[in-house]
Amino acid sequence: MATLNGADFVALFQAIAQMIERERDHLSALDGVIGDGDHGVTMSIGFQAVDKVLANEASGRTPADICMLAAKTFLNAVGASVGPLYATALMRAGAAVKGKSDVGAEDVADIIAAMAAGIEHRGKAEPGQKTMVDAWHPAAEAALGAKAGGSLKDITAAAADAGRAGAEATGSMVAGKGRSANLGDRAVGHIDPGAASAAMILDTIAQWASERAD
Amino acid sequence: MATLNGADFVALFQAIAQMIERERDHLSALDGVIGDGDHGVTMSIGFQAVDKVLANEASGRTPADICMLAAKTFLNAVGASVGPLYATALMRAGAAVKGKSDVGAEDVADIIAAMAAGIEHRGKAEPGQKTMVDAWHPAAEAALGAKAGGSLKDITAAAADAGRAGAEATGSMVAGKGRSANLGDRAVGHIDPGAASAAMILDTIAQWASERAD
Amino acid sequence: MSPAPKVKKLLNDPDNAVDEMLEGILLAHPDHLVMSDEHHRAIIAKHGPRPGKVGLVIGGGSGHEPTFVGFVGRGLADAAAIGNVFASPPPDPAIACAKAASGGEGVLFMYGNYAGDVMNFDMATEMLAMDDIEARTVLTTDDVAVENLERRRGVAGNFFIFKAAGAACDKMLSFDECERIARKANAHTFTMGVGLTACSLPQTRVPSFELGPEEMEIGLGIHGEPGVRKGPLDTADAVTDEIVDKIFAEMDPEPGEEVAVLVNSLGATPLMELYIVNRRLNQRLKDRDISVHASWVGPYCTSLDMSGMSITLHRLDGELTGLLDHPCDCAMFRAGQ
Amino acid sequence: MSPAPKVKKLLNDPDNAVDEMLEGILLAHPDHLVMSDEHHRAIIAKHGPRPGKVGLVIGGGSGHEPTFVGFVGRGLADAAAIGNVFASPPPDPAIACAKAASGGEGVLFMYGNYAGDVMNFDMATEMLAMDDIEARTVLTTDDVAVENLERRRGVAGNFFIFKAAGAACDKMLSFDECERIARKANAHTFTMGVGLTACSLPQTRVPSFELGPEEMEIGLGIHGEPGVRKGPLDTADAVTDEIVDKIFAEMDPEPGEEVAVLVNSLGATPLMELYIVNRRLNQRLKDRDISVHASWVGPYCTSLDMSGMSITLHRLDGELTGLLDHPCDCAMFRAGQ
Ligand SMILES: Nc1ncnc2c1ncn2[C@@H]1O[C@H](COP(=O)(O)OP(=O)(O)O)[C@@H](O)[C@H]1O
Ligand SMILES: Nc1ncnc2c1ncn2[C@@H]1O[C@H](COP(=O)(O)OP(=O)(O)O)[C@@H](O)[C@H]1O
Ligand SMILES: [Mg+2]
Ligand SMILES: [Mg+2]
Ligand SMILES: [Mg+2]
Ligand SMILES: [Mg+2]
Repeated sequence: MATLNGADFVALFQAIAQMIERERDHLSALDGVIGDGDHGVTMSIGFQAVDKVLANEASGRTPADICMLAAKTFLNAVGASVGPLYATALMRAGAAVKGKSDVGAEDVADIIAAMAAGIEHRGKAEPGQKTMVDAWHPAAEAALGAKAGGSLKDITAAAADAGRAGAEATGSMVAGKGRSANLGDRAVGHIDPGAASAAMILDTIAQWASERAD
Repeated sequence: MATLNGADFVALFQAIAQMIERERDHLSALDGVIGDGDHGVTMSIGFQAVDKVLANEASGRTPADICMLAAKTFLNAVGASVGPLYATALMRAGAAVKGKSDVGAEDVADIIAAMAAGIEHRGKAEPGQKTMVDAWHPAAEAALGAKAGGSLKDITAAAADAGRAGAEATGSMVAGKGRSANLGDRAVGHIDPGAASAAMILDTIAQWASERAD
Repeated sequence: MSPAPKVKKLLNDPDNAVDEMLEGILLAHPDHLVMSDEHHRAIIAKHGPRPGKVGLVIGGGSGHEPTFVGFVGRGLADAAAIGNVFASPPPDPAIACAKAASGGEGVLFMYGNYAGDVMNFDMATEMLAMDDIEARTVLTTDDVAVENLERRRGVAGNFFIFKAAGAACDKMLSFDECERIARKANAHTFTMGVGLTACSLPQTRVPSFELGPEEMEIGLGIHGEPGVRKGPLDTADAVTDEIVDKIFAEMDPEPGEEVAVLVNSLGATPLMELYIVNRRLNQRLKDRDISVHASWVGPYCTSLDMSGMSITLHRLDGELTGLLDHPCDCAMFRAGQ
Repeated sequence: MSPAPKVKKLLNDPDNAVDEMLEGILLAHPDHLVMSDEHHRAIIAKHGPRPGKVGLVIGGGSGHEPTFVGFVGRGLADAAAIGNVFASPPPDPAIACAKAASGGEGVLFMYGNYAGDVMNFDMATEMLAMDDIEARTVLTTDDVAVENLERRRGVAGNFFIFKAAGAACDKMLSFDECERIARKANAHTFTMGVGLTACSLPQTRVPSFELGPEEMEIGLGIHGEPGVRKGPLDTADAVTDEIVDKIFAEMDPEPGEEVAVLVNSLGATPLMELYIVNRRLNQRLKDRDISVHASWVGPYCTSLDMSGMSITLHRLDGELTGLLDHPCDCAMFRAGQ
C-alpha cells in the first residue's frame, strides 16, 4: 500500500483550498441564514493563507510539520470560530503522526480521529449541537471502524460518507453552540455551515485518495 | 358680475389645498428628478396649515386680510424656497385689494399680477430660468390682457392656459435658479416642479371660477 | 412592475418627525441645549450667548444631523434655527435665535448657500433691523463640484467654517473681525462628495433619485439632490483620487502647507469605508508635501440615510489653526484643549 | 429572477479592507493610537498603558466601528485586538495587545460573549501565562433578548462596561477591584436591538439575511445575524416600547433609580430616528420615575451598513456614576471633565 509524504499533504491542502474557493459564496449564504454570513469568507481566508504558506515553506517538511504550519497559519489568518477549531484539529493531526516522514492508511484514520477530538475539545461541543462536530465526530468513528486492514480509499470514503450524513442531519437540529444557538427553532430546517464545509473537506480528501493509484 | 368675499377666498384656498394633497407625491417625484424631492411635501405642509388656520380664524375677514393671514401661515409652516416665495406673493395679493370687502374680476387679474411680481422680487428670478416664475409671469400677462371687460371665468382661464404653457416650456430649459441650477444640461427634459405646481394652482382657480354661477 | 417597497424608517407620524427629534435632542443634552421661549424651532446654547459677544446663529433644513443643532454650544454656535427636512427654516425661528444669541454686538447668520435659506434668512434680517439687531450673513460655499462660483453650495465643510467663526466669537472679537474670519474660513474650505444611493424623506419613503447598480452621483449637495454628473462607481482609491484632483485643482496648494481634514459620511456609509478613503487621501496629501494638522472622520453632515461620503480640506494658517484648536463643547461635538 | 444587484461600497480589494481601514485610522489619530511593533492588528493607546496600572485589552471582529478601536485611549482601553470583519481576532494580536497594555499588575481581556472570541482569547490567555502575564477575562453579556443567560451576547452596552472598567484601571485600582468592577458593570447593563435591513460583508456585498418589506428582526446581535425573532415593523414609539418593556422586565428598576442611556445606530439609521426613539424612551423612564444621568445617541456599535438601532440602559450607583464621569480621551470618543 502506498504511503503519503509531505508533498502529498501539500497537494491535499491545495485541493481543499480550491474546493473552498468554489464553495465560498454557497457557504456564506448558508451562514447568512443562521449565522453572520461569513463562513465561506473565513474558510477561504484560512485555506488561501495555508495554500500560500505551504507553497513557499513546505518543501522537505514531514506531514506532521506541515500540519503544524498549516494550523498556525490558519489560526492567525482567520481568528473567528473556525480558526481555533481547525488550528486545534490540525495540531492534533500533526501530533498523531509526529516524527513520521511517510504516513499510511491507518495513520490517516488516526488523523481524522485526532482532528475530530481537537475540534470537540476546543469548541467544548458534542454531537447533536448543530456544529461541525456533527460531521467530524461520525467521520472519525467511521474512519476508525474502517481502519483495520482498510485501504486509504476505503477509510476516507467511509469518513466522507459519515461526514456527509452527519452534516445533513444538522438540518433538523436546534443549535446548542455558536451564533445560531440564539435562534432556537428558527435554525431548524437549515444545515449548519460549519458542518457543511466539514463534509466537503472530508469529501475532498476521499476524492483525492480515490484518484491516487493505490 | 358676481364679486368674491372673504368666504369665497377661504373656499378657494381650500380647493387649492385639496388639489395639492392629490398631487403631493407627483410633485415630490418631479422634484426628485432635478431637486431634493420634497416639493409636494413643502406645498402640502404649507397649504394644509393655511387651510387649518383659515377654517378657524378667517370668519369676518376681508379678502386682503385672509391673504395676509395665509401668507404668514404659509411662511412659518414651510420655510424652504416656496415659503418666502408664496408668502411674498400672498402679501402682495393682499396689498393689491387692501380695504375691499368684495373683489371683482378685474381685482383678480391684479391679484395674479401682484403675486407674480412678488415671486419675481423675492426670488430675484426672471422668466427663462426654469422656476415657478415661468408659470406665474405669463399667467400674469394673460390675466392683465383679459382684464378689460373680461369675466372672472375668462381672466382665470387665460391665466391658467398661459401658466400651463409656461410650466410645460420649462421642460426644455436649463435652470438658472434653485437647486437644479447646478445640474446644467441634466435638468433639460424635466419640468420644473415649482412651475408645475404653479400651473396647477392657476388651474384650480380657473376651475373654481368656472364652476361658480358667474 | 409592482411599486418598490417603501424604505423602512423608525418614525411615528412623519409630519411630527422634526419636532419629535428636537424633543429627543433636548432630553439627551440638557446641559448643552435649551429651546427658545419664543420659538420651538430655535435651539439655544446653554452656555454660549453673553453680553459683548458677537452672536453666531447657524441653521438650515433638518436631516443633516449632527449639522446644525449638534454644533450649538460654547465655543461654536450660539443657536440653530431648525427647518423641516431639507427645507430652510422660516424667518421666525431665525429671529428667535438671533435675539437669544445677541450680546449687543451684532449677530452673524451662517448657513449654506441655498435659494430657500437665503430668502428666509434675508427676511429675518429685515425684520430684526426693526428691533435694532444687526444681523450680517456669511454664506458657506465650500462645494467645489459646482463651477459657477455664485451657485456654490455649503456642504460638509460648514463644519470648519462654523468652527472658525464660533471660535472668533468666543474670543470676543469685534463684529467686523468675526465676519472677516468667517469669510476667510469659507474661502479656505474645499469640499466634494459622491453619493452611492439616494436618501428618502420621512414623508415619502421612496429614494429621491434613481441610480444604476454600478453608478454614483458625483458632486452632490446634501439634500439628496442629484450631483453635477453621474459616473461609474469605482474603487475607494479611484473615487478618492477623483475628488482630491478636483479639490487640488481648485485650491492649488503649495508644498509645505498644512490642512485639516474631514472625511464625512452622508449617513449610511460606515466608518470602515471612510477610513479607507482617509488612507488614500493621506497618501495624496503626502505626495504633495501637505501635512495634516487634524482629522475628523465620521457622520458630520448627513443627508438622512444616503450612502456616500465627502472629503473636505480646510487650508490652515496661523490664525485658522488657532481658531480650529480653540476649545468648544457642543451637544454632539467636542474639540480642543 | 436576475440576481439582486450587489450592495455598493467604497472599497479597494475587499480582502484588504480591514488593514486599509486600520492604516486610515492610524493616520487620522496619531495623537491617540499606535500600532504594536509585534502585530499590525494590535492597536495601542499612546497615553494609556503605564507601570502599576492594570491593562485593559478589548477586541473583536471589525465592522463595529467605532467599537472597538475607537474606544482605545487614556481612561478607557489600553489596546484593541482587531479581527477580520465579524470574526474574532486570532490569539497573536490579543497577545501583542496584552504585552503592550501590561503594567505588571495583570491584564483584563474584555469582549463580547461569542464562541469564536472566547476560543481565541482563551488560547491567548494560555500562551500569555507562559510569559508570566496574567490575563483574566470578563465577557460582556448585555443582550437581554436572549433568554439563556450563558448564551447572552455582548452588544452595544459594551460601551458602558468598557467605560467603567477603563476608568477603574485608570484610577490604578487593584486587579481584583478592576475585575470586580468590570463584572458589576456588565451586570448593570441591559441592551436590546432591532434590525430593519441586513448588512452586507465587503467580500460578498449581498445582504446577510432576508427580511420582508414590513418586517424587522428583533433582538439581533451585532454581526448581521438574524434576531431571536421576526416581527412587523411598527412606529418608533411602539418599537421603543417593545424594547423598553423587555429591558424593564429584566432589570426591574425601582422608582428613583438613575441610569445612563445609549441609543445606538447599527449603521445606517440616522440621528433623526434615534432621537425620536430617545424621546419615547425618556417618556417611559419618567413614567417609572427613573432619572437619566447622561445620554449618548449615535453610531457607537455598528454592524457595517445595517439599518436598525439598539437601546441600552446602564444602571448607576455611586460607584458606577463616578466611573462613568471619569474623563477619557480616545480616538473616537471623549467624555468627562
Ligand atoms: N463551540 C463550537 N464547537 C464546534 N463548532 C463550532 C462552535 N462554534 C461554532 N462552531 C462552528 O463554526 C461555524 C461558524 O464558523 P464561521 O462562520 O466561520 O465563524 P463565526 O461564527 O465566527 O462567524 C458554525 O457553523 C459551527 O459549525
Ligand atoms: N429664486 C427662485 N425664484 C423663483 N422660484 C424659485 C427660486 N428658487 C426656487 N424656486 C422654485 O422653488 C421650487 C422648489 O421648491 P421646493 O422644492 O418646495 O423647495 P426647496 O428648493 O427648498 O426644496 C423650484 O422648482 C422653483 O420653481
Ligand atoms: Mg459566521
Ligand atoms: Mg425641493
Ligand atoms: Mg427642500
Ligand atoms: Mg463571523
